[in-house]
Amino acid sequence: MSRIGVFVCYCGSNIAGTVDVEAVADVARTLPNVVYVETNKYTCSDPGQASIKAAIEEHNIDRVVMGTCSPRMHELTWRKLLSETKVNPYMLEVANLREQVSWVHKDKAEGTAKAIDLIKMAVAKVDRNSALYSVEIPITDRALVIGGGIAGMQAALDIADAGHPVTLVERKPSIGGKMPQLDKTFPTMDCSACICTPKMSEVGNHPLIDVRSYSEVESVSGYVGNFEVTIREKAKYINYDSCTGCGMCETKCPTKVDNEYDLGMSKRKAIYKMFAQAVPSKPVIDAEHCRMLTEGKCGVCEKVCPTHSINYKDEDKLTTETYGAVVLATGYELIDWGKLYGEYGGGSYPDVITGLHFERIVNASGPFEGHIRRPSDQKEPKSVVIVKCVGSRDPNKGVSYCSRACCMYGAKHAHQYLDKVPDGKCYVFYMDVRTPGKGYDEFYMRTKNDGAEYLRGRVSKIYKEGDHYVCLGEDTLSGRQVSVNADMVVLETGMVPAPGSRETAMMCGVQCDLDGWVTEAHPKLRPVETNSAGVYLCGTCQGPKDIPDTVAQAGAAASKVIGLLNKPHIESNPQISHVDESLCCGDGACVDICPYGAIKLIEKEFRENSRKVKRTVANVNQGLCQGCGACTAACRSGAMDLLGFTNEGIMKEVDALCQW
Amino acid sequence: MSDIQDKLRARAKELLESGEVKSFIGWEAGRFENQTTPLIITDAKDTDRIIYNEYCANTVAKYVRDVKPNGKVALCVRGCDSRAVNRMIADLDFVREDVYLIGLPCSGMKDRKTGELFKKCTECRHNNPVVFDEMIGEPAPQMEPAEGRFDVVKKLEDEPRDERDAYFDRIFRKCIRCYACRDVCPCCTCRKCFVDQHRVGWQGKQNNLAENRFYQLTRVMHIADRCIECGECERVCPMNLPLMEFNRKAIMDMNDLFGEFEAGLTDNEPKSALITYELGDVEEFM
Amino acid sequence: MTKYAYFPGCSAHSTGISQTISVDYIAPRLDIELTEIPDWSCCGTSAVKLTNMDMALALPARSLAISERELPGQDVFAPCAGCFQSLKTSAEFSKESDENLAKIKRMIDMPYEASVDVVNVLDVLNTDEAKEALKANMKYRLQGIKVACYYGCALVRPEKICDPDSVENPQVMENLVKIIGGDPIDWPFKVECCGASNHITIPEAGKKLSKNIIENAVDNGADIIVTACPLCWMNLDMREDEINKKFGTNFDIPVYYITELLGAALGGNATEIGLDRHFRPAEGLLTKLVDKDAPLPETEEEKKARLRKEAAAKKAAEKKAAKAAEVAEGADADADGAADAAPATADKKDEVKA
Amino acid sequence: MPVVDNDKAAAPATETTNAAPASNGEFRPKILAFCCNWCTYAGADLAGLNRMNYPADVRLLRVPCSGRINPQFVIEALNKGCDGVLVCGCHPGDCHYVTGNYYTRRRMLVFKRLLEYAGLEPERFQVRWISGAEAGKFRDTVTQVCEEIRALGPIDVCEEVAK
Repeated sequence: MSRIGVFVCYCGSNIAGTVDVEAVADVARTLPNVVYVETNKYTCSDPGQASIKAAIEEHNIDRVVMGTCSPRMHELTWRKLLSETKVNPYMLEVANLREQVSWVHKDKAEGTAKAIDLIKMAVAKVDRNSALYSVEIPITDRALVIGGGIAGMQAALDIADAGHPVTLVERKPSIGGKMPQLDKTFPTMDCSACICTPKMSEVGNHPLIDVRSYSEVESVSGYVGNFEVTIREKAKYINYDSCTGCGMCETKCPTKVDNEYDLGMSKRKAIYKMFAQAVPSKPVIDAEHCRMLTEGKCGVCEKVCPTHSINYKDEDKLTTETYGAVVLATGYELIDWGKLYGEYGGGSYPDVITGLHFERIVNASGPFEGHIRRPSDQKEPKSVVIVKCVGSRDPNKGVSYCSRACCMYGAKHAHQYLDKVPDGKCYVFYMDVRTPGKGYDEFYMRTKNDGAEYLRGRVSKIYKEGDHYVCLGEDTLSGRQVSVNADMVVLETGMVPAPGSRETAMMCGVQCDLDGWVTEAHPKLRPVETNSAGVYLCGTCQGPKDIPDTVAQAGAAASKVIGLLNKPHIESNPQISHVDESLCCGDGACVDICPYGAIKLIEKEFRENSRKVKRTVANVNQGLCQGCGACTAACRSGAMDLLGFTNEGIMKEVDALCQW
Repeated sequence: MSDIQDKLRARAKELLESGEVKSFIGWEAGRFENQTTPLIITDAKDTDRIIYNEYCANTVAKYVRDVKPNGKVALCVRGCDSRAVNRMIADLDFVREDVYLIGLPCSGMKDRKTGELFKKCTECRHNNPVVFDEMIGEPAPQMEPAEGRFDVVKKLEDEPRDERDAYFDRIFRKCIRCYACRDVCPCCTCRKCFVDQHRVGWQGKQNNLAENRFYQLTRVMHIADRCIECGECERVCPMNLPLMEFNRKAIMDMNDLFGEFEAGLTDNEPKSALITYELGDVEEFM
Repeated sequence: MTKYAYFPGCSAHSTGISQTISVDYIAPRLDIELTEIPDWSCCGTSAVKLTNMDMALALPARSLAISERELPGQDVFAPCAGCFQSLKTSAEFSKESDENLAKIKRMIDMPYEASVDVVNVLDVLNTDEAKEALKANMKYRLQGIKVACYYGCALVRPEKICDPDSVENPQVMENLVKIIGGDPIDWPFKVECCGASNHITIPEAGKKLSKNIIENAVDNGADIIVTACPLCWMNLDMREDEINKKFGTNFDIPVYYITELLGAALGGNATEIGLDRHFRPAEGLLTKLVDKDAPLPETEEEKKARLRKEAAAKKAAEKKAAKAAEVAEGADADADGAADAAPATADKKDEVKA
Repeated sequence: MPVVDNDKAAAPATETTNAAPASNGEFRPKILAFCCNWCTYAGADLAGLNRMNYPADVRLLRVPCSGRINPQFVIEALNKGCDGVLVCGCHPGDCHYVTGNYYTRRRMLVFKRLLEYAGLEPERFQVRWISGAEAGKFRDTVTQVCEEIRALGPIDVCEEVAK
C-alpha cells in the first residue's frame, strides 16, 4: 500500500483565484492511498517546503503529488526537495493547477472541477510510480575538437588551459583555417596573420593539445562522456618525427602547382607547406602531382632531405580513441558564385574576383607582395567595383540568409584599396549596410569619407569591354540605371557550410538546418550546445559570423566542455526506456524506431521452465537513451516501457480521469 | 491430390530418416469425416499418418515456433503458409535455414460442414507458395478472388456513420474474447500478449462492448503493417465475426497512405511502414 | 524523318519572311517534315497579355487543341520566338494542374488534353538527327566568318518556360555555327533586349538598346550577327540605318537568321533562302562561302608546329653548309672520302632533326 | 454478411456520461489531451502565462514526446467515457527527439481512419501539431475541439462501463 501525500498550493491568489483550493483538498482526502493532504499559501517558499518535509516525516509519506504551477516551472525544485527526504525524487507527480487551470479559466466551478480531475490523475499515476535512481556515467577526460580554424583553435586552447587534454583535427596540412589568409581584420585593421599565427604556434606547442593535421574524422559512436572516435590521418609521405621543416625539399622540388592558399594566383611545389607560418611547420607531399608518386621517377626531395624523412610508401593511418566531449568547428566555405551568376561572367573573367582573392592580393605575403594588382595583367586597377550580397539574401540564385560579415569586409576592402591606390576610384554596390558591432559603423563611415562611393542597388550585369569591365546596375536612391567601368571587380560572396560539415554533424547525431548549418540545442538559451549530449559547436559551422563572435562562441563552447570534463562522471537521466526481457520477443521494432540508436538486440541466456535457452532481446544503452519513449509505442507486447511514464501509469491516469 | 499425398509422405520419410530435419509439420485425418488436424511428427514411422486433401483447413506455419528448438523443421507450405513463414522470419522468430519448406499446390480448401470453399480461400490471392525448397506437384492455377480485395471495406465506408457504429458494436458485443484469432495469427508473435498483462491494465477481464472493442481495435493496430490476409482469424472465430473487415481496412489505408505493400511475399521484408517515415508523408494534423 | 506541327505565326509572311523561306528550304534537307496546323489563329502576342491574361492563355490553346486533334503526337514548332513564348506559356499552364486544364477547356470549348509540347527554331535544329543531316548534306563552309550569335529575350527567358542550356551564355547557335565552319565569337550581349516594341512606343529607348547590341558585337570583332527571332532581326537589320543616323555611327553589319546560314551552307541561293528579302544587302554572305571539302586553314597549333619545323630545317641546312666549308678547307689528301662523309653525316643530322 | 444472426443479443447502447455538468447545468464534455512535454505542453503553459482563456473541458496528460502515445491509451479513454481525445506534438521536423513525431504522424493517420471506420465521430479523436510558441494556436484548437464535442453531446459508453 502506497502512502500518498497531496500538497495543494494557493500560489497567493494565483491559483486560489479561480480554484477552490480547499474543495480540491477535500476531494483529494477521499482518494485511495492518500494519507495526507495539505494546502499552502506559497508552497515553493522556504516555510512551504519545510512543512512538506515535516509532513513526509510525520505521516511516513512515500510518494507525493504537488498541486501547484507547471512542472516545467518547479518539478526540479520538488525533486530537489524530495532528495533531501526519504522519498525518492521520482515518486512525484505535479498537477498543473496554475498555467493550465487558474490562469486560463474564469469560472471557479469549472476551474475547481478541472483541478480535482488533474489531482485525481496525478494521484492515480504516482500510485504506480517506482523509485528511480540515476546511474553514474564515467566521463573520459579528453576533448575532441573538429576543425582547426580560429574557432577550433580557441576552443582547444581554452579547454587545454583548463587542464584537459584535447585532440584538434584539421583536414588541411596546417591549422589556422581562413583567418591567416586574411590581410587585416575590421574594424581595428590589425594584421590578421599577426594575431592568428601566434595562436597557431601556441596550439602547436601546447603540451595538452594533440594536433592532427591533414586528418579527418572517420566515424563517431558512443555517447556523452564516452565517444569512440576514429580519425583518418591522410598519408603525408613524410616522417614528422625526424623532419625538421628545413624546407630543402620544397626549394628543390621540380613540380609547380597552383597554390590553393593564394587561390591559384601563385604557384607552390608538389611537396609543400601551406604557408610560411604553417603549424605544424612541416611539409606534405601532394600525391596528385608528385612525379615520384604519379610517374615513379624524380625522387629529388628524398635525395636532398638531410634527415631522410621522405617516405613514398606512406599510407593513411586510422586511430581510434575515446573522448568525453566533442566540439564541432568545421567552419565555412565561400559560395560558388561562378555557377550561380552567369551575368557576372560566371567566373570566366580573370579580374572579377572574390573578397578572399582580394585579401590575398592586398596581403604582403600574397602573390603581389601586397601591391594591389589585378590577376589578368598585374596592372594596378585604377577603378574597382565592390559588389556585396553576392549569393547572400538572394533566394532565387544563392541563399536566403545574410552572411553578416560581408558588409564589414566590403568596407574594409574599399578602405584598403583607397589607402593603397590614392588616385583610384572605388564603387560599392549594396542592398543594405549592416554594421552591428563595436566600432563597426564608425569604420563604415570612415570608409565613405575615404571616398568610397556607395550605390544602393544590385549589379545586373558585368561584361568585358576592351581591357576594362562594365558593371551595369541600378542606383535605387536616384532611381537611375548606372554603368560603371572598372579595372577590377570584387564580389563579396556569401558564406556556406564547409563541405562535409553535414556528414560530420550527422556522425555525432547532430542535425543541420536546410542551409546545412549545424543546429544548436536552443537558439537563445543553449547556443553552443547541440541536441546530442556532449557535442558542442562554435564558429561559422553554426551560421555566418565574424571573428569576434566566433572567438566568443569558441570560449563559450570550451567552458561547457570544461564543465563536463571537470566531473569524473555524470548522473544519467533515469527516466529512460527499460526492457522487460521476459516479455521481449526481439522482433527489433524498437531498434529501428529509436532516433538515438540506443537500442541493440543482444543474444542472452535465460532459464525457462527449468532449461537454459538463448533468446534475442532488446537492450537499452543508458547513456544514449534520451527517454522519448518512441520505442514503447512500437512495442506491441509492452516489453519496452518508459520509466517515469510507464504504460501502467498512463493507463491509470486515463482511467482516473474517466471513472472516479 | 492422392499422388501428391503419396509423394509428400515419401519425402517426409526421407527427410526424417536422413536426419536432414528433426520434425515435420503437416496434416492428419481428424476424428470425423473429412476433418483434418495439424500434425507434428518427429519419427519416420509416423509418416503414413500424413494426409493432404482439399480439407486441410489449418495454416500450420505457426507451429514452427514450438518445434524449432528441437532442430530443423520440414513444413508443408501453400500460399498462406509460405507467407506466414516469411512474416515470422521478418519478426526474427526464426531464420530461413531453420525450416525446410515443402511447397504444395492449393486450389482452396473446403469446409467439411458445407462442402463449400472457406471464405478465406475464396478471397485468396496467392494460392501457390511464394517460397519453398521443393515443390510437390504442379502449381495450381492462379485463383481469382470472388470479389475485389477491399470491396467490403469500401461498401461499409459508404454507409452512414451511425449505422456503421451500430454494425460494429454488434460485432464487438458478440465477441467472446476467446483469443482464437490471436492464437492462430502468424503475425501475433509476442511472447505474452497485451491482453494477458493484467497489472498494466490494458485489457479488463469483463466481457463487454468496451473491453471487446479495446481488444479488437488493438489487435488490428498490432497487425496493421504485417497482416498476410490468410483469413485464419475469421475461419477459427467461433462467433463467425467478419474480422477481415477490420484487417483489410487497415491494409487499405496503409496502401493509400504509404504506398502499396503486401506482407509476407519475400523472406527479406522491407521495414514496416509504421516504424519508418518520410518527410513528405501525408499531413492532416497541421 | 522528324515530324512537326507547324505554326507559322503572323510574322511568317511579313517581317519574318526570310526565316519562313529559309525554314522551308532547310527543313526537307534536315529530314524535317512540317505540316501547317489547319486554321491556326494568332498566338495573342504580347498585346493580349496586357489586356486579358485569360485570353492570352486561351488563344494559343485553341491552335494547340487543333494540332492535338489533327496532328496527334507531333510537337508544335513555332519559328517566331514570340509565338513560341505565347504557345509554350499556354501549354505549360494547362499541364500544370487539372484545374488549369479545365479552365482552358471551358474557355476554348474544345476537347484538349494538353498533350502537345511546343518547340522553337533552336530546339528543332539542336536535335542529333538534324545535326547529323546537316553535316551530311552541307555543301559549303562559312570559312573564317566571325559570327555573333544573338538570342535576345524570348528564346531564353523566362527560364522555366524556355529552359535553355544557359540563360546568360547559351551555346546552341554557336554549336550550329561551328558545324557549318563559322567562327562564333564570345560576347556578353547575346541575351540583351533588342528594344522589342519600344522602337514604336519609346523609340530612343529602343534604339539605344539595339545600338548597344550591334556595337558590342562589332567591338568583339563580329562580321555578321545571327539571330532566331523575327522581331530581333527586324530591330537590328531594318533599323541599323536609323541607329547610324541617330548616334552618328556607321555600322554596316548584316543580320541573318540562323536558318539562313544553314540554308547557305546547304547550298541555297539568295532567293531560296530569303537573303534577297533583307533591308540591308545580305547576299555578300554567299560570296564568302568555301567548298565543304576545301582544305581547312591551319590552326594556331599547326602554325606553331610548322614554324618550329622550318626553323629546325634552316638550322640543319646552316650546319650542313658550315661542315661542307670545313671539309673544303680540310686536307686535300682524302678529300674524296671526307667529301663523301660530310654529306652523309649531314644527312644523318637531318634525319635526327626530322 | 456472416455477422450476428440475432440482433436481440445486442443490448441497446444506453446514453450515459460521467462528465461534470457546468454551473448552468448544460453539458460539459471531458476531453483528454495527450501533449508532448517540449512543444504543446509548453505552448499550453505559455497560454497560461498570457492569461489566454479557453474552455475548461480539456485536461492535459503530459508525455515526453508524441511518439510515446500508444493508440491503446486513446481507445481506453474513449471506451471509459472521455467525450473526446486530442493528441498533440511538435511540428514535424521540430521534434525535441528529432524524429519521434514522424512516427506519430504515420501511426495516427492509420489509427484515426480505423476509429472512424468503426463508427467514431471524427471530432472525438483529433491530432494537432502545436509548438511551444503557439499559445494562440493551442487556445484556438482547444476551443474549437471543445465546441465541436459539446455540439456532439456525450459519447456512448456501454452500460457496463456506465455503471
